[in-house]
Amino acid sequence: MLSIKEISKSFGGLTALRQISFDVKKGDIKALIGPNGAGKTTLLNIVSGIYQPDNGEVIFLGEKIVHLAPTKIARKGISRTFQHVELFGNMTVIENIMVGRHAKTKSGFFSSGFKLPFVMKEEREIQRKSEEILEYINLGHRKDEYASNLPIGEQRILEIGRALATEPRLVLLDEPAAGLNMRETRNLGEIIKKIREELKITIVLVEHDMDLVMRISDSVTVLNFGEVIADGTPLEVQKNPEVIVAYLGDEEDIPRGYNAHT
Amino acid sequence: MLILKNVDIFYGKIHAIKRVSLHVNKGEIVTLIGSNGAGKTTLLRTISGLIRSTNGSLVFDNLDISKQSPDTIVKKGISHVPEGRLVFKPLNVEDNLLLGSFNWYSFKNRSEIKNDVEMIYSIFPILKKRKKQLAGTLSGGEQQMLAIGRALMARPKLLLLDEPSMGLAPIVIKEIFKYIVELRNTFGLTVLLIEQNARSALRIAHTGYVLETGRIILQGPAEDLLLNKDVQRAYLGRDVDYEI
Amino acid sequence: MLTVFLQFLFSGLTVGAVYALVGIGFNITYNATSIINLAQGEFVVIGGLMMWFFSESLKLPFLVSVAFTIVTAGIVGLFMERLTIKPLKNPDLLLMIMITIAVSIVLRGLLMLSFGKNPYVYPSFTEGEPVSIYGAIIQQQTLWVIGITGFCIIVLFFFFKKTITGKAMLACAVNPTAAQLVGINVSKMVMVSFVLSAIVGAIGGIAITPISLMEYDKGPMLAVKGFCAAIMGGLGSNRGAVLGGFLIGILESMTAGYIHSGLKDAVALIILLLILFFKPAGIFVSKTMLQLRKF
Amino acid sequence: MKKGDSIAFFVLIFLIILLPVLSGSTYTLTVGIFSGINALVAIGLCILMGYAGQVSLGQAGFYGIGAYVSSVLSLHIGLPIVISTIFAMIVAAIAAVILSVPALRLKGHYLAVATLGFGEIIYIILNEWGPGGPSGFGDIPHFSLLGYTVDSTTGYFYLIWGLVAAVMFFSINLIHSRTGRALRAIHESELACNAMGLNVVALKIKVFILSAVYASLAGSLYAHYVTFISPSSFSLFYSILVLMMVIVGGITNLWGAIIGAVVITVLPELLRRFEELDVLVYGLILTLSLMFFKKGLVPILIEKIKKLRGFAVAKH
Repeated sequence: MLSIKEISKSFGGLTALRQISFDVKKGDIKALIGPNGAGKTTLLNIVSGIYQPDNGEVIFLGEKIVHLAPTKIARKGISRTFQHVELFGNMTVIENIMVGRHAKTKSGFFSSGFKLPFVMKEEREIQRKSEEILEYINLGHRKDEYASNLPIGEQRILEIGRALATEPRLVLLDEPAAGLNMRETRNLGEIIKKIREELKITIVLVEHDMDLVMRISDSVTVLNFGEVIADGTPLEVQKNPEVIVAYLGDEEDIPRGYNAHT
Repeated sequence: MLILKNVDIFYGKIHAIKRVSLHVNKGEIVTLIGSNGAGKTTLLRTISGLIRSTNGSLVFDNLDISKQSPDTIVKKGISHVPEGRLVFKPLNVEDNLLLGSFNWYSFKNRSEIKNDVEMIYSIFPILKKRKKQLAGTLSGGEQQMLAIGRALMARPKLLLLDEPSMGLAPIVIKEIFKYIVELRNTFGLTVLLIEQNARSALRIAHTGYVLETGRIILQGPAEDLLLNKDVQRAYLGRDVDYEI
Repeated sequence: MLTVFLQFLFSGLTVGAVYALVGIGFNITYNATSIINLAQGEFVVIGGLMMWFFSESLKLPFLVSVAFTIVTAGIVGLFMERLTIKPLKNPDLLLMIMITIAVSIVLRGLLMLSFGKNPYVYPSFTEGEPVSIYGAIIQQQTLWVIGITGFCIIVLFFFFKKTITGKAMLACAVNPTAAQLVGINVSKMVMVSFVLSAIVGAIGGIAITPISLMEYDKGPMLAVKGFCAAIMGGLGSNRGAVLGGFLIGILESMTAGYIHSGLKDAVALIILLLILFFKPAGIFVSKTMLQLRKF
Repeated sequence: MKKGDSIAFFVLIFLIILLPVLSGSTYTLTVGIFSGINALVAIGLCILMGYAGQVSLGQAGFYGIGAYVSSVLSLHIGLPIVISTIFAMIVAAIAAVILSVPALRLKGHYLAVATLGFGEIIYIILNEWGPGGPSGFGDIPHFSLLGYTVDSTTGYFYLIWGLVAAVMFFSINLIHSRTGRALRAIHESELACNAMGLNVVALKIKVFILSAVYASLAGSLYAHYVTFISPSSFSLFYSILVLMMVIVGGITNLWGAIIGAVVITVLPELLRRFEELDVLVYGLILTLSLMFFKKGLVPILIEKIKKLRGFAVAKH
């Protein structure tokens, strides 16, 4: 479904990505992990068209997409969420989803201004569809609240809902569990799994919460200093010594600091 | 060292913090856990003077700080590492650290300040490598270290840490927690820590408080909380059962 | 040929110096608050008119008049900040800018009431023959203007780059919350920035009045030019404001001299637009820097 | 249209019909006419700034294009005024496209200065090459439509406010539509809009054109009403005045543009009695109203009404 082929990118002399290649299979949940600054978000930004790579190709459904603008890529069926939630905070929850329907609807500047009948029909359709999506992600009860007033856990889910509204084939999730507690993370994991299983949407996930990654992903790619150091099933990756050294840390959990030292 | 008694905080009409009492003893690591929106950050911001409490008393080193401005509170010895780090992005790393010493900065102190900066560099060697880089171009973990370093430059007695592990890789989280313990052990620093990562927080802490919808619902030695069934179910997740 | 060119150049440098000072004034408040203080032009007018008042009307000695004028301007800046900027908590930036416009109208009203609509002038700082370079005449006051501007630039450069207070001011605009948490009294810093920018503007006014006269409603024009200078160089960069100010001044005087005086503003504006279209953050501000700041 | 908007709309129509009947004074109607003209420009700027989040300090430029193009075409070429007005709108739209393609990449203060530069350049062009130069020109024909010439104050009042109502109708529908939602979304996060497949650039250019066309229409009406124009009416001062109208009225609500336009137009008239002090008082009123009605008059009014209603409901 998605092939990353020898992507390189540097920022002012600093190499962020070096010859990255991997594939994402249709219907998979692919996790992308690695230390902060390893280039995960940069890679997402390249796939979604925000950055242009220095070299390499991104192939989505058999088509080269690296030269396309973010808007075009979104319209081809790749939607995404952001590390720092990028909701429309001063708009209501339902309106956020409705904006997601924009690319799938048509009525223009002038027909809207004159309120032509087909505009009204389309508007009702947008409304109905958006309510459906809200119910699907269990946020129906928040419909008319301002997005910025939701707790962070629901904001993250709303952002996923907004991405779904564009009817994507592939969704990129950038650290969806950041700032969530155990319960919220569980809930998020359930929703991501549901989306994959029921809507058959492929998912690429950048995440630091290893519990989540190990529980829901089908395959994991590990980046370190802009290079792929491991690629495989969650279990394989977890045992990979290089991954442990670079990213997971040794078996030993957080030291029992206070107790250990007194 | 820090004593909160029956503190009430209103956000407009919302009663965000309800009669919260809390003790932080000298040399302790105290952690405050609870779900998002429970009021943890609000409480921390009140201690550092960014938000005013409506009722109750906040006493630090036998001194009422409830009416003090944030800059005075820093002078009294409380440093706050805010959620989201909030480093000064367009300034370089070294300037960020220097600004940390703002409350005692003067020309005649400059050699001491230089020493402190070097000390921060020795704790976080990566910052030394990046010292001329703009803070906004650092990675998340580096920004967190810079934020802690900047707070330490104020020479605090009490360090308030708001979600230091957020968005960091597992190995970096472990490192940050190790640093926190180290700071407490080598400098005798007192720490009040808010964490989403409740398990790690309770492991390094001496005392823990659980905050839900603005109220303290549980408190006690961190070890006891780790074993508490309710805490395990609500904040620690499944793994805790076989781990302990 | 050369003589005429030099003559235009010198007159461009003179006006440009004042634009540069106004531009720096903008940067000072911008760097501490992210606010664009559009009353900046009025500070220049206050400088010129108060200097006339102290030195010509009250016949005070030169240096005393300068000191009094600077103090007056500083007080105006102080009052402006304490009365209109400080009372607003969590303000919207656009609203703040509109408030500075409203304040500038108030200041103009006050200036008109106290000084009327006539232009004012007082003698140059030093008497003496104009200097001649390749036949081009430079008034001594021109040298004063350029010298004083240069001096202000150096002092401010040192202040912002080398002193902790300067850096703290910048920190206030970047992130007021974080600034408070490291122990900076943000409110005080904002106040200082307004006072400082008022003083810088007033110094420009004191210096330029013997050459170009001063009247109550010159403020908006100066503010627009100074703002353009600051934007041209990149908002927040004092080097940029200086370069932008001199560039606009020189372009104006060259256009007026060689082409047509009615077009002098147009040429400067077109250059400004071209710079913005090709380098959206101004000459001296990098794209990264622009992203790291919110405005 | 939402309920509140419908009510406000009926009140507007009602006032428009009633005002000339109640107060026949030419002076009142004249002030009313200028308020209406300013309201047209302000509505455009309000959509541009309050909804799409793009600052403009160049509206006077489009206003000037409307006035000059329409006047010159009708006076010197003899085009029917409706045609010359539409032609002026097209010229303004083209100017908006030329300016917006490079300028809309800019943000905040930088965008403000770029649009300011545009406005000033138009002003200089009018000064240098406009008929009559800085002193302007007169004898501009009155507005006429299908052989009927509008030359009475009452006629102009109805014409201009009729157009304000029409423009308002169009604009309110627009902002409550899919497009309006997209504009507000752009204001909040362009990054997210791109990821949703919104064509951000095209939307921004369109809304910029819309505001230019409104301003141009206002400019044409102004020229044909006063029949004499000079560049001084189209300087930066006017752009700032319109900005002030939008902010005072409340940038987040289109009705604020109309209220702001009326307030800012009427205020100097009321202050005439202060003679020398008028500038000072004007400045003071502006400062205080900006400080104490931060959100703008209309949003604050809405809040008050909601509170009163809540109170009434609670009593039942």
